[in-house]
Amino acid sequence: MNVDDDAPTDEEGSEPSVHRLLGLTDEEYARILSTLGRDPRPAELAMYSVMWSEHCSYKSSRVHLRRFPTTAPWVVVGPGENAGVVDIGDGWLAALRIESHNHPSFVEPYQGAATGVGGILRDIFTMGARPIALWDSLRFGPLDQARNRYLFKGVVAGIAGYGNAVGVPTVGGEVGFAEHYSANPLVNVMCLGLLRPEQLVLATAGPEGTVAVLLGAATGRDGIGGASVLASASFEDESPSKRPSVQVGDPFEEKKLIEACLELYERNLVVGVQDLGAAGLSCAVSEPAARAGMGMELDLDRVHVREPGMTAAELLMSESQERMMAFVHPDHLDEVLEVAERREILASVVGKVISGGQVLVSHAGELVAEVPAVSLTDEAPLYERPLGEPGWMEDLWANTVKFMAQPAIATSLLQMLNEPELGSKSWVYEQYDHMLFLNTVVGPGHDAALLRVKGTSRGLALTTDGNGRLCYLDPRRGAARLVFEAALNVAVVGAEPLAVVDNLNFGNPEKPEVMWQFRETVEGLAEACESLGIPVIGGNVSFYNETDGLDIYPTPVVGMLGLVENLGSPAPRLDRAEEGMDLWLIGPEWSINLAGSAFEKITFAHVGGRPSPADPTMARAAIASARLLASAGLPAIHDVSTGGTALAVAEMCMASGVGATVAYSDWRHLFCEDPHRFLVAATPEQARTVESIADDLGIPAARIGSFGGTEIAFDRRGVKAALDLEMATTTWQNAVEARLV
Amino acid sequence: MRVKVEIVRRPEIADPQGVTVVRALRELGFGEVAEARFNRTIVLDLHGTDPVSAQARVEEMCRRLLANPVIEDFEVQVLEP
Amino acid sequence: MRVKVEIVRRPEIADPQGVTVVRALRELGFGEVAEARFNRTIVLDLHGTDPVSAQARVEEMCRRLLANPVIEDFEVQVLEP
Amino acid sequence: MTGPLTAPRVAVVVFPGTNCELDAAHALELAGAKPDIVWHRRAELDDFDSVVLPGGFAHGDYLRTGAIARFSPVMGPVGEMAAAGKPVLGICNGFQILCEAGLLPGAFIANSGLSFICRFVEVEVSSTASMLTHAAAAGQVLRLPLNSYEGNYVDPSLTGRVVLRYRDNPNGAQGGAAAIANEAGNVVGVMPHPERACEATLGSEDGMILLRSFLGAPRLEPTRSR
Ligand SMILES: Nc1ncnc2c1ncn2[C@@H]1O[C@H](COP(=O)(O)OP(=O)(O)O)[C@@H](O)[C@H]1O
Ligand SMILES: [Mg+2]
Repeated sequence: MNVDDDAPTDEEGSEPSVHRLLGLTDEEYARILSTLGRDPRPAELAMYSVMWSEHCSYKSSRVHLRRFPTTAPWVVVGPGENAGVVDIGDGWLAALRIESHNHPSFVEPYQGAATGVGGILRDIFTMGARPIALWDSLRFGPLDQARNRYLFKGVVAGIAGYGNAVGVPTVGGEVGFAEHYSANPLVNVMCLGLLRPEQLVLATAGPEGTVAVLLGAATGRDGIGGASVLASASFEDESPSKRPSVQVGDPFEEKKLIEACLELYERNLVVGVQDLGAAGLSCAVSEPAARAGMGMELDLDRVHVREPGMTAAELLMSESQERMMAFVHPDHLDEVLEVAERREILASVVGKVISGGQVLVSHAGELVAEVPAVSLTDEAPLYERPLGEPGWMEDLWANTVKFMAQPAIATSLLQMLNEPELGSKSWVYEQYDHMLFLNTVVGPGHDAALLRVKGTSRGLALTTDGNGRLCYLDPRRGAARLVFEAALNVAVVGAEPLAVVDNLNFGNPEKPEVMWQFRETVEGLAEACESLGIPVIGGNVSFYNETDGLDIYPTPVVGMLGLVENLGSPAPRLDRAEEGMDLWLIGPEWSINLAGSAFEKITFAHVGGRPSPADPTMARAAIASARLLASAGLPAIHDVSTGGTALAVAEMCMASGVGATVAYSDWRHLFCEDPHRFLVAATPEQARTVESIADDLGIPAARIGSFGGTEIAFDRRGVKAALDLEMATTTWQNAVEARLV
Repeated sequence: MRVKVEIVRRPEIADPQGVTVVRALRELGFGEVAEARFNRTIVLDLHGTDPVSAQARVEEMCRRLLANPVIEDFEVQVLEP
Repeated sequence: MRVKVEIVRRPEIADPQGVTVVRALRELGFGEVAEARFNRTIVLDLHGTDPVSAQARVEEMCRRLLANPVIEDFEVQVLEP
Repeated sequence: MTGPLTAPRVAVVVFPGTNCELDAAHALELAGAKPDIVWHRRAELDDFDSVVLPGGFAHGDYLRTGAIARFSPVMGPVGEMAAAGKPVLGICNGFQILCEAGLLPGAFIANSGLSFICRFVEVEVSSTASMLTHAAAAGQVLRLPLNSYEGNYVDPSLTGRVVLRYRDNPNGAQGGAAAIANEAGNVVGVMPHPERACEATLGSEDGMILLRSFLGAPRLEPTRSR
């Protein structure tokens, strides 16, 4: 949607229909009128429309996000900046952030995902950190539909194409499939960076006289009417005016930009930095100015452009990728320009910081915008949208499966291994460079990735967890369980959970049921984080994930960073179980609740009932015991999650190439996904260690079987259900890949 | 029947590859290069068909698989019988 | 001056993309497709030059940078003044 | 950087878009060398005993992988070192650059499966007559990470000496070639990443055999490369 600079003049004011086309409501437009005391000029309206979009202003979510715990002694920067930063000791800080690029990836999967990677990287190196790892969390519709296969392949290729070329390893991820994501895939990407404390840079404009230098790619008509505006509209709207001009990622430019920016920080040549993402230049001048309590002059004629004839509004809204705004003391300007030239990137001095708090934009020699910086940012609208529990929750909870007889366990397990949701994701992660930088001690294919921090004895663990089905059945319980699961996932590679970032993917916030799901989710996440003493240091909200009125499952994704202080003995890995080892189950007493389980979904096509709540006391005990067992040198530890104990055992067996026999009393125990449980492979000599650690922490530990043979077998009082390991492995290995050819 | 398909990225869509190649050509002394855009061509050999239906079929292939309508346009040209 | 360069992989060199597309097209019901070869075209815009020297200069660009003689041939076509 | 006084001085060249330079330097140092990271605009490498072109995406791999990088000023001295019989190693993208520069025969096209491949592969030492492999045993099997989209080697001239061969050709490379040497054996290109396999915690130490070989290689007779 191009805003025509010539159409409404100052005197006549803008046509109300223009503001609606730009996604502003009549109330919001009235608010602009009263802020300015006059009709907005077109360029001003463009700036308000992008800055006040849901995507940039968080206007529907902000009141709820305040609920999160955000402080801890190790938090250096909490939510609000481009990324959260925590102190990991030995003179290092870690920066972490997660972002969604759902809508652009639906429009063009390769470029949508690629530019999502580019965007999250900029959030990290804007803070002064070198990005060292990426992680992706993806959701698609079922692979039996050609369109979903196209989206899935395109997104994975886009992440690979950008991440590999820019030179940041993608060390893991998760992929889920459900009908609800058919017309609305989710593409969430997390990035981790490392920095020295003195390199920390904030997105502030600095004092009066600081110059604004635009670095990187030339500005074109990319994404105008794209991410920020489009993110507030639904996919079904195919009117040409809303069709975005797809942004194309350029990982080569980004790589040069990373190296240039890191050199600027190292040499202390910048006061502050802001990346250009959604809302482009509008955001890059107003946010840093507002943070600094200053104003800004911006001369659009000095912006280096890709196409001639762009209007002021287009220049202000453009979402061209691979651009950064550096705020530089005039004395350092020459050095900054020299770095840019040597690194082979373009640089233009486009503005300077002024006192008084106004953003003044000129174009073609004329003043085209004059607005208070804070009116675009801190004073953006804030909504307390109506919310209400959906009428169908009670019905959903009552809708449970009545099992008449015990199902065939081996057949059910094989059926589960054959589902893309549970099958091997090696087709995905073998397309990602996951080894660059020589830090990846535990890579994709495990519960969490574990990266060493070279020059120290430390390690960082990374994971995400999301489960839309569970959160649909009970958003609060589901969300809390995700936090505990993510914490347990970093614990099984020996790490102490340190910080959370969250990506909240939801439907239309104007529907009270969706807002209720959202509020419940935030409550669940907050309660769980509080009970573990883990701060939320950043996140992202993606609303309007609906198509034709159908909302996606409420899908919070929890990203967790964990710290290992002493990377001593080899970290536990799924593939280190061996013939003769015992199989232990650590966790609360068996449960038979199958609500929301993969078993019910896959074998009965059923989604209903109410999932069990988390138990914070058990959660803490499970997390602490997993971590202690990992540092005690237990070879293989694996949490029980989607698919239950049966699947978790099978995963250890397939990875290690050895069978196992597991004793059980009630078949439902094998498929139940209740939280805070994990499996351990231990030599008979390690039995004492397992028992005493579990004992000390007050968590039950039971030896439920042993490894050996060529079958995955489940034994109930001598009656055995067995699945051939090789058949299981082949099935699991092909579950995704074979559906794509 | 030989058919040539030219797939052209729409002009408003950025072409980073082109930008990089312009820079490289200029450094090699080809200062006259103002712009470069990368496209793809696909040469298809088809069994037993006539020019008219070949044209239609290949256009259909473009719409269904060969071109990405979000960012590309295409042109089909029947080369020889 | 607009000049079009077509870079053609020599026939004896494999074209994995072509092979894959033939398979995909056949699966979509385009059974008539016997072969597909992918080439690249580069459209260059040159400042102030004439057709004859443009042709020569772009051929020179191809020899030096745009084509790899080990596996590729090229064809230069001056499109418009 | 530390190392014994006699540690060979290795130039590790960085082009815009290169990304494995720190990894290569790290591993070379573990192997006993004194690596220095060198920007591609540098026009002499007089201080160095050998040179490594590390992996990555020089110039974004735009146009063709390695195509633009071969014109960098540093490629002058790299060519001189190659002609003088000094060890020259290209890893992954570095290998592609050596081919484009004509210091090794052949070229690269997309993997036969049209996917990027990042995983450990097994290669067999098929010739020890190269700087990279002279310290290994013929027939020895090494586990190294592969990490490339255009790893599919083609050589119409059939002149390259295959010194490492994939056991289970993952990308369609002609003759299963994973590493190629010139006639004199001092210029070597290797598609998998030996520098990623130099520590047990990272899954393999087999790369160390190759890097040590590269560093300890005696000076060979000057090459007659094309
Ligand atoms: N999109 C992806 N990118 C990279 N790795 C992935 C991706 N999806 C899954 N993986 C890897 O495959 C493994 C199995 O995935 P998943 O079943 O989701 O694990 P979990 O049950 O621990 O959540 C993960 O450990 C992860 O590292
Ligand atoms: Mg897990």
